[in-house]
Amino acid sequence: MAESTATTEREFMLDVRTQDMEVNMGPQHPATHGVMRILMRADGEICTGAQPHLGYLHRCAEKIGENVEWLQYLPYTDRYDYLAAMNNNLGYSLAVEKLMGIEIPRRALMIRTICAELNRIGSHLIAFGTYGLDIGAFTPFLYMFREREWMMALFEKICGARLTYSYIRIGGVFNDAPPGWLSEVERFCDVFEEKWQEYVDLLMVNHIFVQRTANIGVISPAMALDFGLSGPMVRGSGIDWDLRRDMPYELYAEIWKAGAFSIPLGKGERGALGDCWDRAYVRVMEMMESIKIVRWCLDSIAPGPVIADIPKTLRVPAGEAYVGIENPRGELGHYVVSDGGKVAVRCRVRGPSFTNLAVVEELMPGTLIADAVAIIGSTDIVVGETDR
Amino acid sequence: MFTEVLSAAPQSGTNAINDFLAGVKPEFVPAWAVPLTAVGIAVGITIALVSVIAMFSTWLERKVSGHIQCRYGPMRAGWHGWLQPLADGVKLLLKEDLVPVGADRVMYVVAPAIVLASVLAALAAYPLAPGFFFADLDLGIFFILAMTSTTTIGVVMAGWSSNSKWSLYGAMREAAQVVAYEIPLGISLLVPIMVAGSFNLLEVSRGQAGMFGMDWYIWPWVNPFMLPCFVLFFIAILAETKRAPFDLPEAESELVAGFMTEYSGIRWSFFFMEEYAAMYLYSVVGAFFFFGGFESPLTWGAAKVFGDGHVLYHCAAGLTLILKGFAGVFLMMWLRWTLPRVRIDQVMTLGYKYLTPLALACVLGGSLWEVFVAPILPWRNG
Amino acid sequence: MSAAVKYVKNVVDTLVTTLVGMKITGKYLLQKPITVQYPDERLPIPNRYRGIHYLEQEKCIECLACARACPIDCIEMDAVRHGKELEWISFTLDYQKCMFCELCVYPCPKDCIHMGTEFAFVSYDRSEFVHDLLSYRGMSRDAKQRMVEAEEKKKAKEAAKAAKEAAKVAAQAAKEGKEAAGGGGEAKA
Amino acid sequence: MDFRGILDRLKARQAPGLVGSDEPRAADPADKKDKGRAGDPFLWVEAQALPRFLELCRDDERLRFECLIDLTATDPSKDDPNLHVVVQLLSLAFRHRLMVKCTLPKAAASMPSSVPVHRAAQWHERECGEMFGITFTGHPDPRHILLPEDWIGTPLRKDYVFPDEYHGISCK
Repeated sequence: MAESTATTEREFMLDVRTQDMEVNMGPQHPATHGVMRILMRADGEICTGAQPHLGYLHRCAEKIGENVEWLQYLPYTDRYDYLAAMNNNLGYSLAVEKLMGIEIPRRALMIRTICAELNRIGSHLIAFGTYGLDIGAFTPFLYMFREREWMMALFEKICGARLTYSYIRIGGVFNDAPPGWLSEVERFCDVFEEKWQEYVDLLMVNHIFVQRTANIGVISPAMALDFGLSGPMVRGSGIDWDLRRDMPYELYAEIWKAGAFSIPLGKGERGALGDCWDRAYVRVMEMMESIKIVRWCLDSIAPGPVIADIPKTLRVPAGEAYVGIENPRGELGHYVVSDGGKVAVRCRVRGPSFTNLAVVEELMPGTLIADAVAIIGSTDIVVGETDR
Repeated sequence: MFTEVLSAAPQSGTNAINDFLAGVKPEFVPAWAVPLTAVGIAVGITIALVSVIAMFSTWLERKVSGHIQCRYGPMRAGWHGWLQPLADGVKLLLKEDLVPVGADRVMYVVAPAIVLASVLAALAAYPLAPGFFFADLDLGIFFILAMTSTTTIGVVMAGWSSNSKWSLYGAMREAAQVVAYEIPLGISLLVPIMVAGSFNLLEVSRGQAGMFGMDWYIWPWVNPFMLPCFVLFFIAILAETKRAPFDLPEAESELVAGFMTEYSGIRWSFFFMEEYAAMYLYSVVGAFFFFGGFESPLTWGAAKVFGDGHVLYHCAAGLTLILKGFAGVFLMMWLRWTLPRVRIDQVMTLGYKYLTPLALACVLGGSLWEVFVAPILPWRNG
Repeated sequence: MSAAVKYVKNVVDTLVTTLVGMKITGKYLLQKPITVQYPDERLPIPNRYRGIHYLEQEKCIECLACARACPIDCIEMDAVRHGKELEWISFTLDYQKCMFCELCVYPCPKDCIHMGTEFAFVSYDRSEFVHDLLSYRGMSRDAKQRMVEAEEKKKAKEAAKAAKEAAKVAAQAAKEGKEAAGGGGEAKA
Repeated sequence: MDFRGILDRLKARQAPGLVGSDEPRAADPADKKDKGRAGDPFLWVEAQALPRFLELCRDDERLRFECLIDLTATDPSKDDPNLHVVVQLLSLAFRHRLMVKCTLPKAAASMPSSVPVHRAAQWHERECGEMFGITFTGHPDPRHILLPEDWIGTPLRKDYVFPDEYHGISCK
């Protein structure tokens, strides 16, 4: 951290010191993306210390997991990372399936992959859109909501809900895709590619945006590993790590082998490696990669059953399993322990936002208040997940 | 402000209201009552003007932002929501008058009034038409710049008295920003002033009447330094009026709502009235010094058809100015809904390291052009 | 990069990217908006939409499968059984709790609980969010009819049975009488 | 490297506190009560030696578990006298994972903090501490994280009784 900021140009000086002021950023503040409080010490405009206070949205997800049946927990998984509910469903289902050792029909895997990737696009749209909002650009946010709206309409058609899908379930998916759905997904991909270029032109390469985010909140690779960061946070620091390729689940091994997608990395193009701009860049590029994965699935999907034969009341064999999947925000881990009964003994959720947020404490001191907002935005947290 | 108008109006002796009142004055009314009544009427008109400008601008802002963002904006009150500002105004008037605990009550209440008064005062120097103005000031542009700068005092008062840290941040940012941008704003206006040879808005406008009302100072053949000057001027007025990308004093994603975090109801709306009126006013200043002021083919045609003193000529000139003013306002809105916000240190850097030196360079170049090149250009001596 | 080049590059970059952005926003300014004026025009709601439930009461057998499947126990039902027929007392769904997960729909053996396309909930009172899904209380006319028929059938059956029994008894008695008579005869003999 | 390889390597390095391992197995047909175990294999490590164990895992050039993904605990049942602390490790260099488990008596739930080894453990330990009542000695900032500062009780233990009210707010 020290080396990297020393090389970057800081355009303000610390020659005047005043008494530090404590400012509560949150729990209701436009930049905290939900109800989170950051207790900030500030010397004028310069932040000298920050301490995140969580728990305003704590809903006891893990305790609930120990009290409801395996399948009944599914709707609760929607609710921690509510921007990527499909991925949460997928992570939980995979963990339980690992314990049960069931074979998932191929069509179900395809539909799961399509949904998870579409949801990743939706989540990154929000991440990038609200990041623009934090920086002060209002319009790109609404453009991104427009595409996300279509994505949500697609999900509404396949599962009937727009945000809390509960669609991917243990053993497969709830329903087969309705007729015409897959071709609409293809249309979505076509339109999205066009619009994506607009986001890049409008916000990503905008000089003010670059100036606001480059060289801010630099996370070095060593620091990223030390803090256990994952997802775009670690890829923004130039570490080539993606669970979809490196520890493949579902069909990703096959898709990677087919060369359908690549993994974008932060390169420090506009500033130091691992700054806010790099993280935003990784997210923007990942949307395009997700589109490629969706296209591959659309090309190779074949009719078939969409759910394995599982009993109505699940009894999961005794044992414990940890499954980490690549959520849009990083590694979403589900650690489930079963004693062979109808209810889990432990249902631990390792939320990527929770771990990613921890680094904020370290990045904030020495930045301006406006940068603090940019740093929080670049971690792309969902408070539902940090607090669970 | 009133003394200024009072002393200015009778001296110049061309105030239309004053002339009209003097013409219809009965014998028993003392002579000093005439300018005083004229001032009263002018103040009334100015307040109405500010309200109308602010109302129309809020409507325009919401429609422009809406359509830029692929949505409609207000659609319910009247045709395409044109009555929406009225509905909002009624709502704001009826809202509870809140003063936060611990706030400095007197300052808190006075601050919005000062903010609004500053722009009202500046509007006194704004001619509605070539023959209809409240005060034809020789140093009109100086008066406008001086008056609009006093907004800062109100904003700082508002931020300080609110007893909120976010408000204080907003106020401090506003103070720093306005100080930084007064300089390039003033300097960038020097080139057109040099070309026009006057500080008087009406005279500047009259100087651009040639070429069917299209002989504007912005054209590069008049002075090639005029275009960069206009760009600098435009950036500076964005910062002066706290518009994005320089909306740091209210930066909603950083400072909640900046200096007006604690304000609500009609007091809060005063800040917005000031902002929109100032936007319009600065656009008008830009129109006067770069885009011909009252002059346009429309005005030229009206002058040819009806003659130089006809009411319709004045209407055409006034309409031209209003259109130019709102074109500037529209451009500011378009920019606001396109750009992200800059950071406070970048605002300072831009102001001091980019705009001020560039403005000075433009003034140097412009004055050299005026001294050495302009005299030999045939179209500058016709 | 020397400072001067950087200075010029900053100025040029800012102006160029700003103009590119304005081109994009300007393009949308002239296009038709994509939003709809909600209460006047509405977007179509897909068939699978998970809205307020509806119940095909005729089919329901009060097996409680949906109530058991519900993660938050918001379904409650009560009915009295008259043989095969149900006399409904209540079937309530508490929409203050319901999270529209559709888990209640799948376990139903008769496929009688569904989620509809109605989504708007407005009420002045919390108690109004507890919906009763029943379209009628007690028994339907058909069920009553069936019950009466069943009763009659049962009665008829019973009567038939009783008659048969009676006949049997009579036959038995006759036989016994005969036997007794015969026996008597034998005894006599 | 697979689980066996990791285990062998750790044995060869004489990893501090390594107690044993547990791997999934099929049910034993002879024993009717045995249902087998599904899922992932894990290592048993002594709780007091966990930071040193993690340090070895991180620094060993053939393991290189640079990333502490998760640190949490499990309460197996109400009657069990022990808590299990579970750590998930990940090696980006060699693309392998490792699950490490420690037992900790409920009566004296105290163990050294892993923050000096992995700063990622900081928030996980805070959460784990408040939810299971584990004291991590040497933790730089042992405040509550998700629960309010004045919350009494350790919610994720199985014997936890939910309070009737909190600051006058009914919890029922």
